[in-house]
Amino acid sequence: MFENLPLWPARASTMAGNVDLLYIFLVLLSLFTCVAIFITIVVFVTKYRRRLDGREAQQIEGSVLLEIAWTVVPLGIFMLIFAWGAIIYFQERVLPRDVAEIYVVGKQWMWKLQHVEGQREINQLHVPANRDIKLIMTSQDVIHSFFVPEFRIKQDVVPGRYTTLWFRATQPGTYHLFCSQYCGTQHSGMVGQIVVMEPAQYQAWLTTGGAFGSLAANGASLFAQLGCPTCHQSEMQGRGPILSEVYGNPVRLEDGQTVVADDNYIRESIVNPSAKIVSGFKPIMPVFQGLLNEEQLNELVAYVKSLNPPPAGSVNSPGIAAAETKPQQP
Amino acid sequence: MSDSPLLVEHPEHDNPALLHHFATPEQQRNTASLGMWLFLATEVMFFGGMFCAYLVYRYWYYNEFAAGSRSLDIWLGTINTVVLICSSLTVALGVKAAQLGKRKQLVGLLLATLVFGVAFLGIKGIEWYQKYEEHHIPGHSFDVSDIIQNYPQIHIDPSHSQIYFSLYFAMTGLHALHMIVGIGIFAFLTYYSWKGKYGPEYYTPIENGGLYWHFVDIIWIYLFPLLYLIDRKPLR
Amino acid sequence: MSAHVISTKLYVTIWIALMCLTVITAGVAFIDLGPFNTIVALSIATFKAVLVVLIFMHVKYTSERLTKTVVISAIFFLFLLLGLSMADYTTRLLG
Amino acid sequence: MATAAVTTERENYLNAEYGIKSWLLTTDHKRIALLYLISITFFFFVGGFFALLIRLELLTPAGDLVLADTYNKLFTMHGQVMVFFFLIPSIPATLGNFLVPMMVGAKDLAFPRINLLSWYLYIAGGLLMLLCILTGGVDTGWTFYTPFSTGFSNTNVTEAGLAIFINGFSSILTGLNFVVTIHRMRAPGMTWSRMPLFLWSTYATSIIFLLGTPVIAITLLLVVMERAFGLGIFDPTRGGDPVLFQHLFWFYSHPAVYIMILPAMGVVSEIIPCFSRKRVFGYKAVAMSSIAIAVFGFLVWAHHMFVAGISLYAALVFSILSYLVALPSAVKVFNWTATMYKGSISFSTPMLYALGFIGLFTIGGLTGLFLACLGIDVHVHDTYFVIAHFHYIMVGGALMGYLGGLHFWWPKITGRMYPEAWGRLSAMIVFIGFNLTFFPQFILGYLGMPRRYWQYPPEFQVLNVFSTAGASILAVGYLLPMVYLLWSLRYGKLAGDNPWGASGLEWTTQSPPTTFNFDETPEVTWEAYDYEHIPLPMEVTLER
Ligand code: HEA
Ligand code: HEA
Ligand code: HEC
Ligand code: CUA
Ligand SMILES: [Cu+2]
Repeated sequence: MFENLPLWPARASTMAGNVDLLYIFLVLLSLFTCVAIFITIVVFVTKYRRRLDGREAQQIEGSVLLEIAWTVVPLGIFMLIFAWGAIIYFQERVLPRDVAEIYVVGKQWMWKLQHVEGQREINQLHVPANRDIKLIMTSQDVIHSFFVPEFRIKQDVVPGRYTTLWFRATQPGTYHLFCSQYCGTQHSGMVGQIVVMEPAQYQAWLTTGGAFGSLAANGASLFAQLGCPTCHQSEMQGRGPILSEVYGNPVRLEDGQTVVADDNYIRESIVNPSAKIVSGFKPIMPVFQGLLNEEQLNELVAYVKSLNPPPAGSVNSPGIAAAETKPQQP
Repeated sequence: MSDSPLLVEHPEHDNPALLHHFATPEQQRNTASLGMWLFLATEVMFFGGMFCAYLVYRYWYYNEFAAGSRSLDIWLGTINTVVLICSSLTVALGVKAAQLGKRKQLVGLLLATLVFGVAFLGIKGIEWYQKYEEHHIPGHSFDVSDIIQNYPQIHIDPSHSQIYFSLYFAMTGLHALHMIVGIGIFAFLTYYSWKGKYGPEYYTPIENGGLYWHFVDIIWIYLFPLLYLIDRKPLR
Repeated sequence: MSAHVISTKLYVTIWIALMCLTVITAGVAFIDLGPFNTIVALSIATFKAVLVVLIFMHVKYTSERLTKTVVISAIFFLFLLLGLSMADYTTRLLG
Repeated sequence: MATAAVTTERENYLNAEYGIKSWLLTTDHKRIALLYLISITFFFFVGGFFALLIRLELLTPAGDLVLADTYNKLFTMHGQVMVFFFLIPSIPATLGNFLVPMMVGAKDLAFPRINLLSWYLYIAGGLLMLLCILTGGVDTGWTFYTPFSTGFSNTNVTEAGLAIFINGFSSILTGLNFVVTIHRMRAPGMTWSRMPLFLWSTYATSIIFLLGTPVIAITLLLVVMERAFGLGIFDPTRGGDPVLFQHLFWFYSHPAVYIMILPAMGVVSEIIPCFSRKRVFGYKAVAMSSIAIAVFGFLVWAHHMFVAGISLYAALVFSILSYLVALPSAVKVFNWTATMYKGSISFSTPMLYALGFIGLFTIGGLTGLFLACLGIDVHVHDTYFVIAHFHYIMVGGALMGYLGGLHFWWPKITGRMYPEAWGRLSAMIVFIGFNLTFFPQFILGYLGMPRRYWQYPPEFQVLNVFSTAGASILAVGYLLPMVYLLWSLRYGKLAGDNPWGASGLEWTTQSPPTTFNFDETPEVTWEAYDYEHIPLPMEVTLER
């Protein structure tokens, strides 16, 4: 019976081992603490059990030394736990340099996933093993949460902005995808699968999937369709800034601040252009909020990003890179 | 301050205002006053939640907040501040009159306070009505195209403007609700003062009512710059 | 702990001060001081509030340390709420 | 109820006056405590009823017992009823109301009529909550997260929000009454350093009542207004930030978890010395740690939001602060343990509950450290690991403390003893049932089972079956005291004034006490827990 009762889920990402190590440390530490306290209590209550021999309790005031000791020692241990946990959290939050991007849209009650190459999936995500994947996530309605227990990762998906998550799967296989933030009636039905494939297989899968055109290409036609080029032209003659060198670079704003144009910045510039005005321009760009659905928005963002591709050597598509990366032994 | 407030026992229970579970009028007065101060502390946190929301969105949507604050009537706002400060003075003098046992003066001052309080609400009502006419009340008919036209220099997002006005109405509304409660309390106090219930030995209700009134005044002292004065400087 | 009776003169002086400060704060708002507009407006408001608390609400004259403690803790916890919330909002763009 | 067969007894607060009016209009803190006791027990069983339905649904992986919407309402109302209408008022409003004036040596609370008003506010909020439940319920989760609660749920969110809003003012007024009473009504000689630790923890709890509750009140009011007028403050489609709601909600609701645990800690700090016949080890440290918990408790709220999209740096700050608030709890656990050293320990029912409290609270608290640890929380957030964590503290800790306290002061409250053997038996049943219910949930959580799931993958079933089995044992453990405590009202043996030989002013009065508690204001000349000088009654000596 007990072989069917594991204590932790499969370790299928580079993060899983780190988290489990800390977890096991904490379990052992807690076990030790509990046992120590419980044994002390059991010893006291049996040894000093009330007897009929009329032995009285011995009054003891307390001890400053002990108080200091059992404040400072746990404090030290706590700081160790904090630091260890913070290091892992940093690894989880700070993106590695060379990542492949996938767009995620949560809605009541399904996951919609858009690959840069154009494949779209619902409640299923195919990814290559041994490749850093970055998820750029948003929600169409309420807050959801993208949770893959086997990867030990989780991030809330918040409407109105992008949140990101990254992972590197190590083991081909099929894993749970849960929505872990309560989101209404079918919250428990908002589940899916993460299919981790060998890179070659993944390459093959990419070609079989129904091709809708790549995300950026769709974005390009949308860009034209919506009339963006009337202001954003490739030369400096439009009323809006040239978009070809925006992504990833610092942008000077009208109010003197400088921000780095990341995904959220591009998204915000389209949905709500007035939030940050580029220095030297007038706030004339129309508001596109409500006119675009999240998928279209993702396509536009992908297009704007594709205008300024990352420096040579790093590639942005899981497909290309996966074909080149040798499968590592996990 | 001695450590125990009950050190002296006063067996004689002839003071009608002294409740049975207190030993001395002194103790009873201090108890009521502490209770009032603690209540005001909870009120600070009650408004605090809104101040927190205000701070966040003012940080995010400064332009809309600035434009929104310009659209308020600074004259009415200033006059209302003046009115409230006057009412605080009459309250403070009222407490003094009660301490000294000057009944007529007390009633007069309380009445003056009531007049100021009602005046404040009246002016506030005029302001709200203006906002209603300008379609600045959040909801279906919300429309800030006039504000947008007035300030071509800054870009204004209507839905962010709506957040400003939502906070404006929520904060001034909650404040006005406190004023209404205050006016109710003061109507009571005026009636009983006129009946001669309060004097040098017993004026705790006047004192505590006064504390409440001053507190509501202080909230306004902050609401005024936060809502009206965000950005009044000449446009460039 | 008999109650302290404050002179009418002091009350009126404070009242005049509050009136002047109100006019000043409204006037200063029309002068362009850059970010100092906000700072000045809030400083004046705080100054006014302190006057009201100390004189009108008698905190200056009470022999109770407790009243002062209550006032200070209310302000302290308000700032905890504002400060720690803003700690999130002001650093979101950094990571 | 208890007024029936007591005509031959001494005059006391129960038989001083008769009739329903003498109860509903009473300003006697002891009678109000009883009013609370009855109403709170009612809400506990309502919440427990929902819990049983939740556990039954989760017996099988498929969602077969109730509909998905119904399940969502079940856990929402379970959480809201248990937290706001049972656990938060539980110890403060019953035992606190009964004991605070007696422990300080006063005739009543500082504001008796406001105390009655608190109860009416509680009832008003409670009735509104019941109305909300009976007319269809709420399905937002007890946390009311926006924008789901403001824009998407079409259940009775407004009613539930207002019910909790009203109930909040009941809490605020209770807290205010306690703080003022402790400052102003102490009997001569009752210095701060002589106060029983229960008073210290009640005082700390009241600080949170006063400074935290208003924030949840205004936040829920904003949610209600957002639903009614579309303010847009929490609505992302209009530029609002849903995460701001979470900040405001947890600013109260984290400190609120200490509202739930601090009073229980106070109860345990009374029981352990009494049944060890020793003064508390490190009185000062235990007293100060209560205050520290209350204050530090306000610094850690965003540890519920580590994956909600807050900034990395804010997460770091809130994580490290969460460890600071754990320290005073550790200090308490160690001091309670040390108190038993060289004591004279008896295993009466209250002591069993207190020992159970220490054990289960320690486990719950230690798993809190897992959650405060950023790297682990990302994985276990919103899984059954969290559910197990807080049930260990709230059910294993707070509820056990409450039951322990109820047994401990039962003779004082009613004048009669409960049947000891039954008491010990049900304490054991609760302990066993509890662990069977909630321990498997730690494993479930780490395995990745998300919370608020109506149906779940079949591999999680085995552990869920254990959990449901445990819950039924637990139900027996809670129904038993219900039965024998009621039984003891009539048939219990008469308790003396001080059946435990306990210290504290409340034990110097008669049982049940008279309306004004003390015939003349006592003068305190001894330290708290002066067990050296308190004789042990003969029966207790023999009973062990
Ligand atoms: C009474 C209620 C109560 C109490 C007292 C606590 C106490 C603590 N809680 Fe808990 N908590 C809840 C009720 C409570 N909690 C609830 C209801 C939720 C979920 C809400 C929801 O989402 O619905 C929650 C959720 C929750 C989270 C969020 C989890 C998530 O959603 O991802 C976190 C994260 O930090 C946390 C941490 C802590 C910590 C650090 C303590 C500390 O105070 C614990 C301190 C105690 C100890 C540490 C034990 C004793 C110490 C020793 C014996 C020392 C020796 C130890 C060593 C040397 C290692 N809690
Ligand atoms: C004080 C707080 C408190 C208490 C005491 C309890 C008590 C219990 N809780 Fe609760 N619980 C919460 C607070 C509490 N809970 C909160 C805040 C949540 C989160 C909600 C949310 O996600 O929004 C939660 C969620 C929660 C879940 C998770 C649901 C989900 O996420 O899907 C589960 C599942 O097992 C559970 C189980 C139990 C059980 C078995 C008990 C048992 O201890 C209960 C035992 C009591 C009884 C069994 C009563 C016995 C009574 C009878 C037998 C008579 C009944 C009949 C009539 C009324 C006529 N609780
Ligand atoms: C009416 C003219 C106009 C149209 C149409 C327009 N824009 Fe713009 N856009 C601007 C101006 C002016 C700015 C610079 C000021 C600002 O930041 O708002 C800008 C800024 C931007 C930026 C930020 C660029 C930077 O340098 O930081 C992005 C991204 C962008 N636009 C995308 C789009 C997209 C996508 C569309 C079509 C869906 C679009 N724009 C349509 C005028 C326009
Ligand atoms: Cu989506 Cu839960
Ligand atoms: Cu918490």
